[in-house]
Amino acid sequence: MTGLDEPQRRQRFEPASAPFSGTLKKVQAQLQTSMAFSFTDEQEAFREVVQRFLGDHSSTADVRRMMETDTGFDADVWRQLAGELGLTGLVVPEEFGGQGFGDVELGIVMEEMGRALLCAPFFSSAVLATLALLESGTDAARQHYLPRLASGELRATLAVAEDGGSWDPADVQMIAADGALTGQKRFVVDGNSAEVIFVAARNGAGGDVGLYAVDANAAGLERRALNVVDPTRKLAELQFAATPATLVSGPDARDGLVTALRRAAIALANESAGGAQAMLQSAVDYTLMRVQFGRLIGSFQAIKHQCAELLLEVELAKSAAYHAASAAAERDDELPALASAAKAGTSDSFMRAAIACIQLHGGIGFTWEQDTHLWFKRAKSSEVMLGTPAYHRELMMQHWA
Amino acid sequence: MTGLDEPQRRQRFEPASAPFSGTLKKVQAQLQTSMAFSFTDEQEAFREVVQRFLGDHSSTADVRRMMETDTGFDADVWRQLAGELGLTGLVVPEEFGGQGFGDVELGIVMEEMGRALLCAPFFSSAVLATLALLESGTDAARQHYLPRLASGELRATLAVAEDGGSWDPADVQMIAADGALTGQKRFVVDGNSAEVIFVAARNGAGGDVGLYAVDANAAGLERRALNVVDPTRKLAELQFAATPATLVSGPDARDGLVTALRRAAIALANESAGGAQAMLQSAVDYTLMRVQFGRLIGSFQAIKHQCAELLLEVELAKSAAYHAASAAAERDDELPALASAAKAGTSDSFMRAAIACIQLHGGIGFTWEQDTHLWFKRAKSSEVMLGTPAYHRELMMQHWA
Amino acid sequence: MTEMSEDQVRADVRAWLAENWDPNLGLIEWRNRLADSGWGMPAWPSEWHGRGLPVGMAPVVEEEFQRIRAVGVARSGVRMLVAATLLEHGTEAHKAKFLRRILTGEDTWCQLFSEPGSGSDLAGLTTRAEQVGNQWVVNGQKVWSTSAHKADWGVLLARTDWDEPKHQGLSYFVIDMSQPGVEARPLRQMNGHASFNEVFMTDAAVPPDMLVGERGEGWAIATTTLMHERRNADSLRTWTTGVGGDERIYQEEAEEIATAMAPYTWYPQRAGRVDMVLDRARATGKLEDPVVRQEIAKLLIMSKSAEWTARRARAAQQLGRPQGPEGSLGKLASSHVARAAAHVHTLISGSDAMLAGADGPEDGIIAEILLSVPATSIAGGTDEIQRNIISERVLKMPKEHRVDTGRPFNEVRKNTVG
Amino acid sequence: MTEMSEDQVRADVRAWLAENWDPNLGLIEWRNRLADSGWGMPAWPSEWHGRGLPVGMAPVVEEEFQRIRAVGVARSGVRMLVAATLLEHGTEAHKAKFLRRILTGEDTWCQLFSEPGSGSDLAGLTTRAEQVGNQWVVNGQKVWSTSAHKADWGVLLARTDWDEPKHQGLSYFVIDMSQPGVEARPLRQMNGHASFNEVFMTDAAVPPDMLVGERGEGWAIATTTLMHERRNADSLRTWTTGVGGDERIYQEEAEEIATAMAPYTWYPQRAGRVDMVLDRARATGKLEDPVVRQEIAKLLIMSKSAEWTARRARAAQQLGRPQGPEGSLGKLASSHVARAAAHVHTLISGSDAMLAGADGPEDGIIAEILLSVPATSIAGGTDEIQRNIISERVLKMPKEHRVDTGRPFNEVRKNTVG
Repeated sequence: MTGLDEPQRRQRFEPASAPFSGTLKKVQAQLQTSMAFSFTDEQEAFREVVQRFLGDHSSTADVRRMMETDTGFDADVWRQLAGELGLTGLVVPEEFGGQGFGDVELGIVMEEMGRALLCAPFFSSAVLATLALLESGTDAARQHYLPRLASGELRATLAVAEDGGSWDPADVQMIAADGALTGQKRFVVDGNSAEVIFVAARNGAGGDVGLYAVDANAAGLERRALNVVDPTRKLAELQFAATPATLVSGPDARDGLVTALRRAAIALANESAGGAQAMLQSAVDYTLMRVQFGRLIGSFQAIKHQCAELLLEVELAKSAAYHAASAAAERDDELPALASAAKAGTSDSFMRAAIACIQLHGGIGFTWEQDTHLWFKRAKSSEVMLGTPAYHRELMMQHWA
Repeated sequence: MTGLDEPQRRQRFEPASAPFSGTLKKVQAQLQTSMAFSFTDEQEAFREVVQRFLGDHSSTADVRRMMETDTGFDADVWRQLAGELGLTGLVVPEEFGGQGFGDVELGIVMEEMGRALLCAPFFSSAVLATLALLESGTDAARQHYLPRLASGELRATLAVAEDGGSWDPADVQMIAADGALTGQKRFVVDGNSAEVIFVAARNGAGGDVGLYAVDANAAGLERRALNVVDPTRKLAELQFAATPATLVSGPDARDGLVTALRRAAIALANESAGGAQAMLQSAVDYTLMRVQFGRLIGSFQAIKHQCAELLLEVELAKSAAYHAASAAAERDDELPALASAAKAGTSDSFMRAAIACIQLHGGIGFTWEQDTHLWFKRAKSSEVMLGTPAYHRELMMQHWA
Repeated sequence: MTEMSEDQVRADVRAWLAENWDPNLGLIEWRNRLADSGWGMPAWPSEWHGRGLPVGMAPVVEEEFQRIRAVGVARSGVRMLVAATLLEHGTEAHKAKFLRRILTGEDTWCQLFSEPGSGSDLAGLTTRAEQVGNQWVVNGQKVWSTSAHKADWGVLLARTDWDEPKHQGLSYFVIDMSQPGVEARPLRQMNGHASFNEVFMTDAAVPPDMLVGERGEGWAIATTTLMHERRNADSLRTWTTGVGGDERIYQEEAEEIATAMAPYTWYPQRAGRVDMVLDRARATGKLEDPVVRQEIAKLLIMSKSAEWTARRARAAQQLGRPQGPEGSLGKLASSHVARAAAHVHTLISGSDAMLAGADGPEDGIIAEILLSVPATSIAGGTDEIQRNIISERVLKMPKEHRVDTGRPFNEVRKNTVG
Repeated sequence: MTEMSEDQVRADVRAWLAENWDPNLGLIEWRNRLADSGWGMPAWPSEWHGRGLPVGMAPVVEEEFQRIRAVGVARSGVRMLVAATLLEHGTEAHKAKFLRRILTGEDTWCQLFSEPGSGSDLAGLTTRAEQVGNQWVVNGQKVWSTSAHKADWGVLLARTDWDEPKHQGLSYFVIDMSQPGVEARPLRQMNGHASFNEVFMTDAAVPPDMLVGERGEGWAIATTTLMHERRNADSLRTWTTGVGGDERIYQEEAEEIATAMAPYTWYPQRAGRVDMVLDRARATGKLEDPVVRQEIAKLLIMSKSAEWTARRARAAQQLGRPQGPEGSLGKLASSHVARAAAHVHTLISGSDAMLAGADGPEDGIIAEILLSVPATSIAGGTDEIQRNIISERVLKMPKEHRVDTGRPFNEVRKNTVG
């Protein structure tokens, strides 16, 4: 798998035809020089490996089994995913025992996981926690945690949002004092099963935001599973009462956390693109086997046209997700805008695709037994996770306008 | 035509099923007690009279002929419309020589004019100028102008918007000093052909907004026809240079003008509902005579479904327009919210119906020769005239939320 | 039957009630009195528990019941539709056997029409009823039957003749739900509720006298039922306004209502709960957000316009005017409103839109909205079917080319399901 | 013809240009030299004004031309499509008569395919060509012909056999546009431009040797032309980048370009001018409005995503990978983008959206956007046709039931127009 992200293998492109003015010119200049618009053969091969693994281990029967459990994942599958495929260490540099790949490969994995709706702490541990450490952790903290995160031996998560449900580190209220945290975090992905929680907290009131590590067994930590719309992604509320915590970042972790969350948003955008693709495929497949009035329903023009629009929707979502991943891999200046564009675009598309997929299934699509609702619920939760589409559109405008 | 607006003839209704909270409860209570949801037999008969007149005098050939002229109307048709039908005095009280009808009848006339796209200074003179005088004029001014406005002998208009294009009297900058006006008005409907212009201006800098009458031949008034997207509705820019003007309102005309503009917005909403209806009818008629691939295009399911959605769009627009007109006739407390709801809803619907009508006509729909673009252009101009849909939605929220 | 004046009717019912009404009676005992006297269903024929009064007199009788808070006959579920069908198409034996216990509430009924494969194409159903010996033997699967697991009897539409065109090969039966060949399983929906059942019939037996109407008339008879269903769509609201009270009969009625209403608790959420939007926006502070305000305004304009459109339709109907297009549009409008409402609720709730139950906003109501709204554009006819109906019946556009009618059902491609 | 190396080609063209290029020549004189030498169309056969070089060598030649700013052959309008068709299907006489004057720019051509009735169904055309005596006599009406009023020649698709199925009864002709039986009238569009013509043919004469290919092969030949049209859709950009200069040839070229481009000035506006949105919002102060910002953001995300999708398609093509679905979507995406852009421009312009020309924002460009955008979802295949194509070719959904093919055209319901 070496060389997966070798930039020289990527396709380069001629200038676009439509002229863009103002700042967009700069965006475009970037596109011309550094963005990839196709996956390399190695990346495609990698995708197939991931696909095959998920085909074997994340059928909807598996998803349904896992979503009914408290921890929401299968330890065996997790071990294989970490050990055999090395996915848990995908973006961890080789010096810390990882694979040293970039955001494009992470996007591929997330897209496939979104398609298969894998139930596992991948997003919490291998994305959120890992990226937070990579982007804001001290060398010592990285040395301490990354090897075990990369091997999958340790499952961690990141706790940023509080009561208001904002993932902007600037909105963090929780205060760290005397090596201990007090307060509440909400919407913590896999917060009930993670073994270490990285917590964004302020060094005293009005102080800078730092990143703190808290052991799941620490004194004064109470964890409670939240009742969630999407049972395939577990969320928890964490209460800290003078809970011992270790600072694992420099004194001001805000920029690092913001970057980590942007990269996580791109990963989530790729997951949503995969989910949207699954919804399209399911809808089209169904219309090509379902007979009504003596005809395949896929032969009704109104259904055909809905599917055509859905395909457009999904392909635009994929483009936004891929492009943002490529920008992140290149550490492109436009990363902030492209991350928000991808997050907003893909979550709208995933939601619309899920709605359309239920609709095209008719009554059966509204049942528990049929699988569409599993993706519908993921779409609903991904729509607002890490910020709503409207929030990200506004962020995008702050960078582009 | 007596009794057209007799409230006791109207249909009363049982409470709605869905409970509404907060202020909406109040809206609903109003609905239950005073709103009409059907036209009386007399109103329907009146509509037929108007329809017949417009059928005779406002074919699209007539519209095309008139839109190429400078004044944009046919003096003969205007005389008949005023004299035989008495439409110019429709909402003028009988004491001033008018018909003394209300906003519901005005809505009927405007709806039919929107359907037929009549080119005439009806909206400028019989709606904007007349309502401004009715709502803010002094008794003397009414005595002076209304009889001639009602008879159609005098054509007037209302000038509120300036460079910024706002119809909110609060935004008026023009200053009246020593019985003379100086400054500029824009977007004045029929401003180039009106014989009297009623102008909103401030009594000195920071002073209250009053309504001033200016004779079209007054010294220091320069009128210039604006180049417009919609040639069926003429707009002008007026330059005032110490132009003699007479105050025709009390010292503070703002509330009256706001009410007049709300009632005008409702009239415009009814015009848009009529335009939208014309677009629907034209689209459906075309699909039922146009053959492609050996079939009527109206037999293609995707076309049928577009038309069904269009019908829904148009019926919702009509309901909003009718309801607002009824509220205005009853001087309902919710008039401000309902006027804005109707303006926003109908102008969006008219625009969408016009877009769909062009689309369903295919290439021919984009030609000058085919008539759809005439309504398309009216839809575009009505969309922003008296405030954009977004502006009116915000206004509506200020009243309802 | 001679014409009676409103005053006469009022006097009669008042006198009878004064004599008979007793809130300390048992519910069934009281309803047997209603069935005996005919005052429970005054417009039904006098030989079948009614008084043969004109339909217009029913409100007068109802008013008198309400005045003294007297309880009426049982009305929950599909019983009234079944009763209307049996009154019209049933034999005397059917009426004798079923009507009284429908009114008293002793028997509960379910409707076995839809199938997993039928969807929008009900007439394409494939449940099979065959004459074997002296019985009908039924095999097949039904779905979307409310409360079938509690029902005593079902009305069943099954295919008896496969060589007839699809609409002509169906027959209408009454089936005993308590037999071993009938199994009702709750069908869970994506919102977690299980308001409906799947019903599996394996060699289920129907005696020959439980055929309603003639063999092959099933579609025509079922259409009667469906028309009643449409006409009575609002009746849910009417009969659930139990007045309540401490006396025995009110206690028993409250229990009956609670049981009957259980499958419907999420129905208001399905429509999007536009009524909650402003309060929610206020409570979350999102009412200050100009972007949210725009979306709320769009929703309210659409929702109010849809409501006004429905009222225009009703007003025209009440004035006896020809039905305008506005009448056919409500169903489609409600889909748009529900979907827009779900969008707005998500916008308002932000991250909280991920939470359900006690952790979710409004004690889980918001989550229930988000997970129920997709049913609005499907249940009772999908949006696609509504658009067909509107374009063909209102706009008079050409009908879809049919390949499934006018030839033996055996030769038609059968409905399949995923 | 032996294989030549890139270096050899480069050396040859360079030597030839050094010898022949002279910016003070007249445009036609120079192009005649190009036609004689074959360097104007290096990939064309050497017997017809080319050099028989592989297509891949053309860019090398072009580079050398650009290096010294040498002018190329005429490329405006449909001439290159006509030339390709004649090279493939024309007789030697056709090639001798037309090809050189196509390259020099002396002859201008137009395409007479579409008809008022044809719309999305080109093969349903009804212009009639009949053999009368020793001639073809043509009657009918064509439309959407760019620059037909200035054209010397037209390529014409007409029906010669009415008893054949619709696609088999068409023939392909070259018609002399200067004859009295042909009248071209400008067709005005709703945006005020008249980029196209209607062409009326009344007993117009076509000599028998102006039939291209065989009688009845018209559809197949026209399809070649249409494929070239699609492939060359971007060529407009290429050939209009006139370098300019004071010398005679540059002056003449500039004039030629101005004439050829005149019908297309509104084309950028038709696509919605997304590029203007941010500057317009900034200039009007609307960039501060959160509601406008959201709409701009939605537009930019859609528009950029569409652009990235097109690039993904091109990248896959360049890598020789199988074409993914993203290739077929550009046309439909551009409709959505254009419509959204018109909406955003209106939102930004407010009342000014009512004004056009010198009174309108951006000197009338905004008004032109608003009045041109409706063409995007129609021209070159309506959105409806695109959705058919995408669903059938990409998603492999069943084809629409056809009633117009496979039987004599005489028996098919003819296209009508409003």
